[in-house]
Amino acid sequence: MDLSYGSVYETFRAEVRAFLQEHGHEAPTNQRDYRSEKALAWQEQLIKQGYTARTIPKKYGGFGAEPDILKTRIIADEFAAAKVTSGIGGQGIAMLVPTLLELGSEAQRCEIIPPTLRGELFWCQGYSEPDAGSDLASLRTNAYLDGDEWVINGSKIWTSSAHFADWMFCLVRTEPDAPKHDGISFLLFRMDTPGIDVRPLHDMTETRNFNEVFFTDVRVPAGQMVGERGQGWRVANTILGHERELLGDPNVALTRLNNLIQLMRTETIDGRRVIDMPVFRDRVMRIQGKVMAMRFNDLRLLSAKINQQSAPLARMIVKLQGTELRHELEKLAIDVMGEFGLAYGDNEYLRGDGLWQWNYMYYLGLIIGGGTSQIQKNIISERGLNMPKEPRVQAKAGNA
Amino acid sequence: MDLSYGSVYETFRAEVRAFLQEHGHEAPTNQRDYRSEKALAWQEQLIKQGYTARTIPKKYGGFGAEPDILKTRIIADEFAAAKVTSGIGGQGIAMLVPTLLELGSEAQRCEIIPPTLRGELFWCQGYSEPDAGSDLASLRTNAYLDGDEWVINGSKIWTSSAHFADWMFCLVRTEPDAPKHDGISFLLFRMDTPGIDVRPLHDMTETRNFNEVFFTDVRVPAGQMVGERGQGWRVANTILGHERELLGDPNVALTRLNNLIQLMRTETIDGRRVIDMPVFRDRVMRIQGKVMAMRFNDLRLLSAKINQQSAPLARMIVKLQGTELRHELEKLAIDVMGEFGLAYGDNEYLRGDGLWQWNYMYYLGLIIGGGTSQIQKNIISERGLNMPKEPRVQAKAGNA
Amino acid sequence: MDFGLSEEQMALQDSINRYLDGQAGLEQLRRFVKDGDCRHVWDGLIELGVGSLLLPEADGGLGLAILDAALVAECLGAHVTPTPFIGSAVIAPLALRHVDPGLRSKFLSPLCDGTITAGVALSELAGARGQAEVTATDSKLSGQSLFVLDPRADIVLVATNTRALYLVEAGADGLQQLVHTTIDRTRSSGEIRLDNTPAQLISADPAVAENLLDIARVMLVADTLGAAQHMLNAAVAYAKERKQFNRVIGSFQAVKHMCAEMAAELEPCRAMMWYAAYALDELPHEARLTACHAKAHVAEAGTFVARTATEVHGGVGFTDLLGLHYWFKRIGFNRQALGAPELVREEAVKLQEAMA
Amino acid sequence: MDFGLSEEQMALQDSINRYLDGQAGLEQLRRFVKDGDCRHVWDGLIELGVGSLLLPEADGGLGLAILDAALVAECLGAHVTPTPFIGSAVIAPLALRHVDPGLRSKFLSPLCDGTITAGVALSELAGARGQAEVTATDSKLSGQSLFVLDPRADIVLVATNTRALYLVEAGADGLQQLVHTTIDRTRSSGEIRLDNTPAQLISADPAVAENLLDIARVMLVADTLGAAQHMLNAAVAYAKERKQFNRVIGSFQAVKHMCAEMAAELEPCRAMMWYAAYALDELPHEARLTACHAKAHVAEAGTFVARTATEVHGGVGFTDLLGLHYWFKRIGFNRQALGAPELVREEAVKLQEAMA
Repeated sequence: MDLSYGSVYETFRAEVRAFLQEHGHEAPTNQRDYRSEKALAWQEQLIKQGYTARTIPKKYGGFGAEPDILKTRIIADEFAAAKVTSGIGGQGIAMLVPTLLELGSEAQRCEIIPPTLRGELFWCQGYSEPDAGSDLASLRTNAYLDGDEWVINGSKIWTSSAHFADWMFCLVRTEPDAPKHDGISFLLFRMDTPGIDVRPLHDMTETRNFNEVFFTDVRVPAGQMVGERGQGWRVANTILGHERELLGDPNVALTRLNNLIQLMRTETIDGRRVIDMPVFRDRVMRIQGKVMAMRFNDLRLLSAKINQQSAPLARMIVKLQGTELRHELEKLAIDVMGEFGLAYGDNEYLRGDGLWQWNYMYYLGLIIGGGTSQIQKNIISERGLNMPKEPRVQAKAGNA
Repeated sequence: MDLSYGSVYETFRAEVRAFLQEHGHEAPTNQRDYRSEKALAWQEQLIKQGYTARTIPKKYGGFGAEPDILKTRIIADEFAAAKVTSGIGGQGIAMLVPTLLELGSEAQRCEIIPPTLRGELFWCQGYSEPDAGSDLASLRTNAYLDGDEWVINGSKIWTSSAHFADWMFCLVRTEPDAPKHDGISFLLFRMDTPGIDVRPLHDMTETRNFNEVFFTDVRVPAGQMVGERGQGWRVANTILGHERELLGDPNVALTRLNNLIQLMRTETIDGRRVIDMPVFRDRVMRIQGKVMAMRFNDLRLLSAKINQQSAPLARMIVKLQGTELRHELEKLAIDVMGEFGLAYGDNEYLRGDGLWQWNYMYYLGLIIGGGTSQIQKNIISERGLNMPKEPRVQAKAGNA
Repeated sequence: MDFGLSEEQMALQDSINRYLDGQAGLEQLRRFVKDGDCRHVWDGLIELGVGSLLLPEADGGLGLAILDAALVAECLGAHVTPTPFIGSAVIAPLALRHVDPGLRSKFLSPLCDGTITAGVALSELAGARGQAEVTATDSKLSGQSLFVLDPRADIVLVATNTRALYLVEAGADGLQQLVHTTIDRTRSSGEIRLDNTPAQLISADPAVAENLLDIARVMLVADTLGAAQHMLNAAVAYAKERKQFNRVIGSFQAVKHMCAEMAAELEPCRAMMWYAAYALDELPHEARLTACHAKAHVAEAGTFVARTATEVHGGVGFTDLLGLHYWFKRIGFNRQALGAPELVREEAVKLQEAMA
Repeated sequence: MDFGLSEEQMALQDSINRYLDGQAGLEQLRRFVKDGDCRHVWDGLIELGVGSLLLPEADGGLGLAILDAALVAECLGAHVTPTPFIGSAVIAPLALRHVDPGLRSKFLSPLCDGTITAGVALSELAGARGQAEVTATDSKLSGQSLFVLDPRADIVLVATNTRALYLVEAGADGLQQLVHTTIDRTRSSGEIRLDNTPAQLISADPAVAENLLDIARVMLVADTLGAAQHMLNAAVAYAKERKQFNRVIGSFQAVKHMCAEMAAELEPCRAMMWYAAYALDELPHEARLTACHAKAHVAEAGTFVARTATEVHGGVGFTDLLGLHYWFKRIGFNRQALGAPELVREEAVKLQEAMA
């Protein structure tokens, strides 16, 4: 056990810090600004420095470095500490690019990856459907081949950036007679293709987090399929697991915890600071303990990745524990604020931009989404603890 | 809504109190003393007064009063308040006698009920089996008819007073080829019948709470069956539901809560009373709120019984919530005592006779026993909320 | 001995529920929320007699008990109905019992017939946030009261730092009545600011204001009970319909157990609400403690139900599709308003000699 | 960067586990408990080098780290092994680093070779119960220390009311060493009473006693981790075998989710234990806070696992049949010993400027 990174890495960290000190002000201040001149210029500089798209080959517009988990972590940590955006995010760069690198054709890689990395093509993901839910593979949006075009009909839901994305990567059923996991294909298409209708999905946070997308005879060139017909489930799953881990980032939880402690120092009840009230103090200490445990668990996962060891249970529990922890943390903040914790929207007494309430609800959404807690527990018990699957109920058996 | 009992009942309450004041000292001091001269004399007096066996017909040795739920409650409340035992308990009087009144033959009633009420016959219950568990109806202890005798082989578990009971009422499988619920019969027999072997079942409390009972060719006269062959499951279920409610008695919880508050007033940490520590205080207030809710729920059930209204959900949740509440309450007491809460057996620092630790473990046993919390939740969802049953798995399907 | 609802009480709930089902369903609710105007539904409730529930029969009212008012509050919670009920139909009429007949009649009939509404500014009794405080000098009030229910009402009942109770009228000198946005769009809440504002003293006895605080809390308890029961019912109904993996999700043990746990938490809350409301009329020595515990306990149970019912609904629970979040947020509002669980549990400590 | 166990560390755990599997299985455990004599298993552990784990290599020891000792504690917890490990192999050898070589050598080799054992009387540092207090005057100790681990050991490390650390020897004037029965029959604990008892000062610096308290706590954390992991493993194994309603119970979603919840709570505790132990050697500025949080958090997770694993076992979990209660009680003991969760969380508050 050795938690020091070693001098090579400390040098690298110093370089990142120096860069941030010198250039940090050039970054867009809004973390979600992916479109402005400033954002595109910043992205270009980050790729040049190897601080984003670091391991993507040069020929596809990346930096072309060898994978180095610690350097990747150092970049993430330092950008987070400096509160500087680490470039254009979104599911295109996080999910589609790695998928194409592994399973795309050379033509797809060359055409799609470079403009995606540059931020010129922004992507949304079309997986979930209203009637599928946790049973994602039962999706029904279908496509049939008409000449050299796929014709898509159906709808998607929970499509987070559909209203400003240029393209979508999408799962559609192309082999209606195959078993459900084998009948799905992975298609790419422009969002301005005729027949696509994007409608906001109103949710409890009152902000536009998700959309519904409806397809009516949407025609897509046949060459825009990734992988073979019927292999879409496998293509999607190449990187789905990765997404789940992201939901439990303990560094974000730590930041929120520190904000919560600050909040407790300023909120008062009958003139007494909340931080001086033992009952609330005990609650926040419980959460601090949990955040610590998740941070150390994350450190263990990082180390396992570097040293190519496996820690499957430690990995599988991250989404379940991480989202629960955040929900609990944001909930405590609301209790700390009492009636001020109800403030929302344009309320002049809003604390912390209303993010406490927003996160409290949004994390309930995350507990549900990306594999509900119930599904997570199934996975942990079956894959992590090797417990038997539930007896299967046959389709249309109607025994329910 | 009217929580007063009315003058008739208040007169009755005054009579009970007067009796207790005058005669309370004649009661055995040990609540579990069912065998002494004193206990038998006390029982006789209680029947005479109508304070036990109140509604059992006179011809079977009872008091012969009309059912009056409020009077029954007043008796229970006043005896509890005076900390005087309300007579001989146990499963014979609580469960077998009502069963015989409903389903026994006249001969069985006349022979068995009077000495049972007098305390001369003490009973144990032979339902549970090691391999059956929550699936009680899958019991395997069997009996075959040999002439005019049933011959029993098998074993029972969780038999709480087998080591001092005179008789057992017992479920045995007599129709091996019938569906599992239809193959069971209800037999009565003496515990000194040859072939019965009673062994203590050691449990985590280190006290003798339960036994295992083994049967080897135990011969029982055929006339000692209650109900018909194969009807045993129905006979047993006549009163099983009743037992579950008993486990969540909110008056006992209230007594324990008050003891806990006293404990908090005397225990100190660094010279400070635990009751002055807000974190513990908040925990005990939470529990006080829960005890209140359960007391009021109990009042609702009492009222519903009197007024012949139904409150099925309020009844179904009692065992689940009541046992959880007790476990939580006793657990808080242990945390209040800290290391003193670990004391057990002959430890000179034992608080409250070690009952806190004992109850903490025993109530975990009760959460598990008498229908585990998992089974309770199945019942609440299926019978209380009309949710569908789980798809059944066929015997020996092996899909698990 | 009868600890249950009478036929009259059940009929009262039926009639309110029937009216709300027809006039305050989800579609109407969305309109109220959008327009910020719930006048119409309040008028209808007034026609049903809700305004004169607690008025003695001698004064032409229905002469009903706190419990009856709580039963109405339960219906309002079940329908997340936006109304000035707590102030106008409960707190103000009860407060006016303490004043002379002249003053009483000035406000009572317009309250009963819905001509005016009343707001409630008692939250500082439960613990003042920030600098909020109202002081009285010669029947003039100054300062600020936060978290006022229906701050724009025609009259507002205000508690001062000495726990005296006053009445101020809209339009009075130096009075500002501000509505602030909260998560719960079905409630009008905000603050009042006072600057030497003329006010009517209702009572200088702290017991009066405290009793009204207890009553308002029990109304919130009933509101949460109704809202949580709705969420549980909705979750059970959804679980029986929604299919996943070729089964209705209500046949999965995990979903069944979530519903069973909600029922197990919620069911005793019903008896607790009844008892707390009954005690306010009939068992004065128990009333304060019971109100505190009911406020805390039902808030915790409600929070659990709100979250779990949303989970049972899956993604749909998170969206606006079934409007489930209105109930979620109403329960969240009731939790914090007039004393969050930690605070009222600490009040419960102070009410008990055994805890000293 | 390497946050994981080395091959040597895994080998260390393997060898201890193999030994304990053979020499301290359930049957032997029942005998230890009955006879109150675990000498034999401690001798075996001494032979494996457990006594000299923390002794510098220069002194003929293994020169290992606190983490290595914690890994051994984890094995002992997994087997609920009754040993004087914490005092004899961890606290006493580390305490003796603070004294002069003469005194050190007098106790160190007999500790290493198992000739003598050491007890730990530090519990008053975590909060004194009742009248317990030890005072020092001219190197004589008087008073009482409660909840001593291995009170009948040959030497006992004692903290005083000024947080100074002393060593007393069995048989010293005025010393009484009493064992008291607790729920955990696999631990020897009790009290010492002192009356002008001659004692060796180890250090008057409170930091020394406090550091040893932290270390002892992390040993308890590791012990709980091992015990809880055993209970989880046992529950999963039982659920895969036990049949009810024609299915193994491990195929019921409720049982699966109970096991998943245990794993989800417990798994991060492993990393937390590693980090807390590592910090004691390498990250002194984080060590106290991490030890407090690990003590509290792992105790809570352990309590949850102990209860849930028992439930998964159904009635069998309540009985002595599989001896599961030994683990349940050990986890319960570790929760209260040297600072229950509420107390160490309050200590954690005091360690942080941000919380002031």
